[in-house]
Amino acid sequence: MFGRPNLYTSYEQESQIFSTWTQKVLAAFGILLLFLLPFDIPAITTKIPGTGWLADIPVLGRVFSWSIGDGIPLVRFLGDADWLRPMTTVFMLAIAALGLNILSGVAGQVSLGHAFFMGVGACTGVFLGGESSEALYGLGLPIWIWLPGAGIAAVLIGIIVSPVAVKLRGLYLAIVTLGLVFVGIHLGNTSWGRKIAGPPALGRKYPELDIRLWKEEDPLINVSDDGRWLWFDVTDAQKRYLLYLVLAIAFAFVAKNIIRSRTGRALQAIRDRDIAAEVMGVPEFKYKLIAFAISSFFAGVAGALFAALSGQILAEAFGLFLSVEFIAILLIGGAGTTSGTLIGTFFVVMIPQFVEEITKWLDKSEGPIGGTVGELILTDGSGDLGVINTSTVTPGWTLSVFDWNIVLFGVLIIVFLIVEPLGLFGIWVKVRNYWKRWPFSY
Amino acid sequence: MIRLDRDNVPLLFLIGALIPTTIFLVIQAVNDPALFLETLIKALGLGAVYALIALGFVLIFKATQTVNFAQGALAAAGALFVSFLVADEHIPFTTVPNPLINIGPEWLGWGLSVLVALIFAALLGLIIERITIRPMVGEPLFSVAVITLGLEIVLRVFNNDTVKTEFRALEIPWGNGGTTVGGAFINYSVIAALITAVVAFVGVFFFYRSKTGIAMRAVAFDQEAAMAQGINVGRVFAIAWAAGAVLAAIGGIFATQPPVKQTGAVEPETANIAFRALPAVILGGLDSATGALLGGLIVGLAEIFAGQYAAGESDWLGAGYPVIVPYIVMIIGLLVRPYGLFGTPEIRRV
Amino acid sequence: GSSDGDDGASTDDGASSDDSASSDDDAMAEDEGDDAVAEGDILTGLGVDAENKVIRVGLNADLSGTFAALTTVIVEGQQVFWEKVNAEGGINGWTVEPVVLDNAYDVPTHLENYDVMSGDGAESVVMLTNSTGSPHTAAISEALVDDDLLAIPLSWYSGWTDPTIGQNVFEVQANYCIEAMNGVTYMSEQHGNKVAIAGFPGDYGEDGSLGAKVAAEALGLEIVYDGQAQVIPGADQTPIITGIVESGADFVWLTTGPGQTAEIIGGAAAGGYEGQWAGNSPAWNPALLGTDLGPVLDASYTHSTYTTLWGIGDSPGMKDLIDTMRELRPDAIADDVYIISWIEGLIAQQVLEQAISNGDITRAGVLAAANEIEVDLMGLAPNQSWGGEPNDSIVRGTYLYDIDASVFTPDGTVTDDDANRGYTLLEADYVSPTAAEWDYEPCFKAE
Amino acid sequence: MLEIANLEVVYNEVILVLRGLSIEVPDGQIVALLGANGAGKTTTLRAISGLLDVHEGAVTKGSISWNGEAIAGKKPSEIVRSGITQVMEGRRVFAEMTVDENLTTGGFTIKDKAATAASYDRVMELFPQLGERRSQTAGYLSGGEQQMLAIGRAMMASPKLLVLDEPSLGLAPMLIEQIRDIIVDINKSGTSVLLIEQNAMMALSIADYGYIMETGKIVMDGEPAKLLADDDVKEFYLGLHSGDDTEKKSFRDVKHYKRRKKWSS
Amino acid sequence: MSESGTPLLELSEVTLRFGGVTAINDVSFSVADKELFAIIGPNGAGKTSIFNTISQVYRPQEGDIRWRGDSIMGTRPDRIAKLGIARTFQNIELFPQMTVIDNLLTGHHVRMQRSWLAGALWFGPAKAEEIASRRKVEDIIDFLEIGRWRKHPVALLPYGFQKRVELGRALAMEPELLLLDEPVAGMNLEETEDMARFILDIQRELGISMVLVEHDMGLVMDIADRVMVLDFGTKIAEGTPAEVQNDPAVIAAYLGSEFASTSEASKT
Ligand SMILES: Nc1ncnc2c1ncn2[C@@H]1O[C@H](COP(=O)(O)OP(=O)(O)OP(=O)(O)O)[C@@H](O)[C@H]1O
Ligand SMILES: Nc1ncnc2c1ncn2[C@@H]1O[C@H](COP(=O)(O)OP(=O)(O)OP(=O)(O)O)[C@@H](O)[C@H]1O
Ligand SMILES: [Mg+2]
Ligand SMILES: [Mg+2]
Repeated sequence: MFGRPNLYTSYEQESQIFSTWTQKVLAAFGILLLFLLPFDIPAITTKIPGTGWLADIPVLGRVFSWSIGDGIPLVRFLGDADWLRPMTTVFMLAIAALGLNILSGVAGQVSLGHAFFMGVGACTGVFLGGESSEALYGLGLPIWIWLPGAGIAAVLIGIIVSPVAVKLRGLYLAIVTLGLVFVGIHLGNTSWGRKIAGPPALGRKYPELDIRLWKEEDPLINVSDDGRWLWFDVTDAQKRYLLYLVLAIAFAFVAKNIIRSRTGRALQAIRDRDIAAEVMGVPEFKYKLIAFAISSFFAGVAGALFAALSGQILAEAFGLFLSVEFIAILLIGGAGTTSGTLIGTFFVVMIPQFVEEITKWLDKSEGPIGGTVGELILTDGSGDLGVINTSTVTPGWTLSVFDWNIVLFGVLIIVFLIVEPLGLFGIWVKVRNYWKRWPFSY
Repeated sequence: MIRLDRDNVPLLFLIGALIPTTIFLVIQAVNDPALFLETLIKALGLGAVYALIALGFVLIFKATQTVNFAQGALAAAGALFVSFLVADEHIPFTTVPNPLINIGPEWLGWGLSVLVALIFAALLGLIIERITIRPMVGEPLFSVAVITLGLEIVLRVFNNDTVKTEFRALEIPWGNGGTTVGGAFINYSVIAALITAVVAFVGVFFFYRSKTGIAMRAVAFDQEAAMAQGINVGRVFAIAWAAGAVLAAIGGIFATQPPVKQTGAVEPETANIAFRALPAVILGGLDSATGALLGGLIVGLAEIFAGQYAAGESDWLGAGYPVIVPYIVMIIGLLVRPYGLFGTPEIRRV
Repeated sequence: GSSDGDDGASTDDGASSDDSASSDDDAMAEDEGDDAVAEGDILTGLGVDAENKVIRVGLNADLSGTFAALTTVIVEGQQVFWEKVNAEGGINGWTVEPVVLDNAYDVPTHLENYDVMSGDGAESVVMLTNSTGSPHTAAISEALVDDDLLAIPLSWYSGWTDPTIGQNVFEVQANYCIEAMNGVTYMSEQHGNKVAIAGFPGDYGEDGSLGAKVAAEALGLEIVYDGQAQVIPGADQTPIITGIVESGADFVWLTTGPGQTAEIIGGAAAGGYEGQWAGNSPAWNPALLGTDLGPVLDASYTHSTYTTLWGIGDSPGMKDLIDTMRELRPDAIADDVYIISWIEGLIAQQVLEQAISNGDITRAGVLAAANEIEVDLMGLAPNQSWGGEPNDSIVRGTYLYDIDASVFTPDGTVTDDDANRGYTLLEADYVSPTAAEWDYEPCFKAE
Repeated sequence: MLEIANLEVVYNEVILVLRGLSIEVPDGQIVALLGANGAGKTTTLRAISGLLDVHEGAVTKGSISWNGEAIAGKKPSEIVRSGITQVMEGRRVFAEMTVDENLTTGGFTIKDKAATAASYDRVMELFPQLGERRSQTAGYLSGGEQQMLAIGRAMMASPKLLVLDEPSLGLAPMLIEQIRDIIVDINKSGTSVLLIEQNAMMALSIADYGYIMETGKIVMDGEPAKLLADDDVKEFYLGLHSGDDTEKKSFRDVKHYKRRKKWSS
Repeated sequence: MSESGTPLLELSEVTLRFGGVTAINDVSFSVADKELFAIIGPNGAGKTSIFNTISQVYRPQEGDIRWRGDSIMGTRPDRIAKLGIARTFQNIELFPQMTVIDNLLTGHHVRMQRSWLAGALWFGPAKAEEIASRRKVEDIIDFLEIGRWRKHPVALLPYGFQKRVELGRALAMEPELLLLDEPVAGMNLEETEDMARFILDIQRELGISMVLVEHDMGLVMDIADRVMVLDFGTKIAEGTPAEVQNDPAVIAAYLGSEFASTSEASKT
């Protein structure tokens, strides 16, 4: 088959997500690693001589300082509380992003309203799962009702707006869905909205993730307290991580299946040529509706998980910035692909962490490299060359580290799109093509 | 006779909604004509500001087929330039005093300074275009739109945190003064906004009938084909962005004045004027100057009238309901016309 | 309060090794504080670098979000405070290192930062001297109790005094509700008995509006317009302005932000309203005096707040603040919010002093110490203690100022002798009868 | 005179499409460039008019010179200003604009109003069908009408060198004849023409010189007479099957196997 | 097989107007089973518009279109596809970002049953159906000799191959009637010959009826069973190729002098 390294022996094999043995092993290893990541696993007990400098490198240093110091291996770094929550956030956002990818990446219906559907999910979750009081509505139902319920409610709202949405194209749709975000936040100000989402600017406590059969006292599986699972001691944060990881894998699997099956092709066809698609037998309205519904479902569930992660729901959290973050995820990862979406989510969530780590490292390091670079770009506002201000108030024209974090997010979007409009996935394809010399020899 | 088929339902709905609204307004007008007049003028003023911002959107859209989400940040930046030149009396980003401010009577120095501020705005537009938009010639349009979202984030941080945009006065000579006509108080800045909007509209309208205007549209529809006609796509982009930034700046200046704000000063919220004006652009049609003008006025009227006459209902409407009135009007408009009132429908044909 | 002695003070199963490997570099220092260690006579734990005698305090503050303009200054002020304390030899020889993290006024980020500060890493702390924002502080309040940590919220919500969290969340100064009671009482004495109320929805806005209503009822004032929870930032304020103008109120109580204050006052003035205005502290920003509305505000606005303001009065605290700022940050703009920095710093300083003298600077120890003492705010604001009943720890006095453009020096620096952001004192530590008799209960209840 | 020497073009940094292509278009002549699908004709044209960028393509070797001046790497607008105009493959009319506006963009580089008006009249004369649809939206024209518009638009620029990429695409037989005459006409008025065509018969009937390209290279060139005499050209481009038999064969009799071309061995 | 008498497709007195333009004017014709019917006419005569009315992208103002005797007026385009009418487009309308295989599989969409929910779970019926479809599509790929492109996004394919893929996509719909809009435009003679071969094979071996719009008279006159000629939306002639070719009206309106000279081509 045209000089490709991967030879398939059957269409069945070719249709698998991980179609070769190498891919299967790598994927299994990766997933296993993700499951082990939050735990401390002592393995190497002696220090490796001559590797002290590794600890000086940001991010990596965190990893190596452990393995060098106490002989705790690489995977320990998530054991630090400050990495666990961001990784959990990655899983939660990935679910939402996968949904948006089906709507915007695959079906080409660009939506800036994803945050709104997440909000709908979060509100439904708290309505179904939360406790009621004189100022608040709540039914106190168990998680297996409120989590899917969050998705379903988002789908229903999605269906209500779809008659307008399906008619619109391109940026018109983007802006109308943007309007949904504003409308959604506004609903939190109505007398009935605040009974669900809690008062504006204060919010409301979110139901816990404990898995109960019904409303009984003792949960079937306790997720909200530290405890023991099998032979591991697991903290509540680690439990939540594992729960979110399992959900993220399940949703990724579903998303991938939709994309690679009949429905996915129909959606792509509509994205590329809508009239032609219709003439080829793909009913446009129906499939746009399906795309909207799937995307809303993912968003709704993710929204509930979002609020559960904060332990609290706040209408303002589901604003424009969140929607923009999703668009950035899709574009940075590479729209239309499941793996790109996952990578993109990781990237967007983790970038600020890395930036912070690096500035901190620069600020502290005195060494030949770190020290000089640090001196060049950091300043305490005393008028030297630096552009990153280490103090919190920013006299003059320099920005503080914290501002830089936001600026960098913006700059990253810009630079990424300029350099590689196809996103990380595009870079990956290019790299792969160099090796495969595809499709022509050069 | 109107047949009742799927396309007509929204139209009938619209007519059905308009009739009681009109009756209600007529009653109000008879009840308290001065208040009605005052509200009307205020609404027109807000509409004019929306229209100015919307025109900026349209200009950039017509050349690049993208919505410039950074328009709000550009508006705030423009207003900041004025504040620097007028209130702080020095050239932005330097300590060099602004010599123009002392020329002639106060209003002349002020006017000249504003002119310079607009030039700065144009330069900012040019720089942004050159660095971030030009490399995207020939790339997917949606990517460009998202770049402008990135720009919005960056510019906003610079506006708010570096400059510390906390109520920086623009020192407009007429302040929030005004005159009373028929019992209704009219701010001078409302009149100024209306005049400016009309002038800008006429300018843009005629520009689109010129050869360069047509070239601009050609670029928007098919960049490659436009290049093949010898149109310098880069130049067209530059013109559009410079003009768009100037319109944004003008909009930004008015956004600090009555009826939008009372303080006459830039604040972080000034940048939000663009998001408030977006429904006007969409309602009018993303690529239509006429649409921008009419869309702006319609949305402005709806927002102010709803704020004035439905104030008693704010419990179930939700506090602050005027913010979403523009979006509601927009959605109803789009139900009737998916490309806005005057937008060019995409050619869909096999 | 500080219940079961979990990871804070006790030695648990973890890597309790105090092996000689600790001679490593900086990055290694972090696992030192993993468990309680007796250093000299002092018990230490997480958040303390016993070897170098460093105590870390956390500021989980908004440095790039909605309130960054305000919070960055407060945080900077507190850093100056610690610079001064450390330069003077620290607290009994212990250096205090502030750990500053940006929450971007975002709850998830606040939680992420809290994870870091409450963890066991290089940025773990013994207490939070600043936790910006109400929903943010609410989101961590239960965890504070679990972790034996205390936090000073940058939020004056009346619910913080609640017995379930009140020993961990240290409300500083009077709350919005009490402030409004005092303000409305004062205004009614001066200007008449028809009052209009307008405010944001939520903890701040509704706390203030409800406080105003409580006072109005107690004093028998007529509420001619009720705009509780009606003001939405970013929205056109026409409905509220219309309401106020038509109400004919003698004065209006605002619980809004400066932008909306300007918007409403300006709009009402254009509509011909001629009454007086006052509002909760956050409703005001002196920069408004530089705008077109300056004259109107000068003539009609009364500013209420919880503390003395820059350069006003000659309390030892004010002298200390001004002297320190002149010495360490001579170019800084004179800003009233430095007083908040100082108050937060003074509280932490005195709490830590007490903890050290108790011989226990574990988190639980610090918390216990904090609930023992009364802090002396050196005349910057009324002194305060938290250990007892809610009713005892609530502060009931507020300060009222007249806005006076003639004393306004826009960009006066800390070295300017007459740097004043436009205030003349009307009442100091003013306690209205309503406030004095107020029995604790959150004015605005979420649940 | 346009000279292309040893041109190599790569797409996406990996796909080599032109492999050392050399072509000359002397002033005042009509040169035909023939070749199979995917041979790289359009790519050659993009290289000339500077549009490779848009397609992630780049010239990696060789030169393109126009009247002695190197034009590779110049901006498309500069190239058009220097007198080279093209009719793009696939028509590419501005669908949302009217016929008149499309023509206006064609004359964008011409400052002289009178000249523009003259060109416009000429186009209207050549394609009366366009005249009837003057203010109609171009996207709703039929395929052939759009092709006319594309040619008309290029003529508005009064170029020195006109490059046509498959102008006969989708045109009715009678119109192909017309177009052929028009090309001859344009050429007579001093414009050189580079004609890319699938309709070899039509192209060679008017060309002064012809090139045949295959997979990125010129495999044969010469006067039309020479090309027409070649067996392979006869068989593969004209459908006249071998030897003394000059009768065109019916499509119904086309064999299911194919003879190898001698140049692709 | 339709019962004798009812044609497969029948248009009667169809008229289509766009504002002032009458694109189709009172046109009637019918296509029989297994017939290769050609429509020719000058540019803008309304040929593509006829295709568009058959697939109901345009709704004609007057007249009726019947499929196996039943009117299909007002049916949605995707329903038409399901009935068994497939088509190619004048300006290639492939899904450019999808690979050749995916384009063909999308063509096969109408013949697949499984819902999106089954697809989301993948295992079981959806998977079996996917693999069965893939097999069918591979047969078409082999038939059209585009195997070496199967995994390429179609946008990168040369024009001629895109036309083939488009034909393949239409075949994947397993149609009974195939509408071909200028299938050999832009092709050189060699490729035209290939395409002619495919068309004839489709007709002979698969027994699919076809309507062909084409300006390549050599091709049309050689392979069509019957030819209809349109001018300005009006039918001006209909008959066997030989009849039409010699109709003076057709020569005047469409063929011109040149066509008569196909046989004398060598003279030029
Ligand atoms: N943007 C692109 N990226 C990658 N490959 C491309 C691109 N454009 C064209 N190609 C490839 O380059 C080769 C030459 O294409 P080109 O369009 O120049 O051929 P052509 O001779 O004009 O063919 P046709 O007669 O079909 O128009 C083809 O194999 C095509 O697949
Ligand atoms: N959607 C439309 N709106 C307006 N006019 C249209 C539309 N579609 C087609 N027309 C007009 O209808 C006429 C017939 O067009 P059609 O595309 O059917 O021609 P055609 O016979 O296919 O021509 P060609 O051989 O050039 O492709 C043309 O004059 C065209 O301008
Ligand atoms: Mg080509
Ligand atoms: Mg056609």
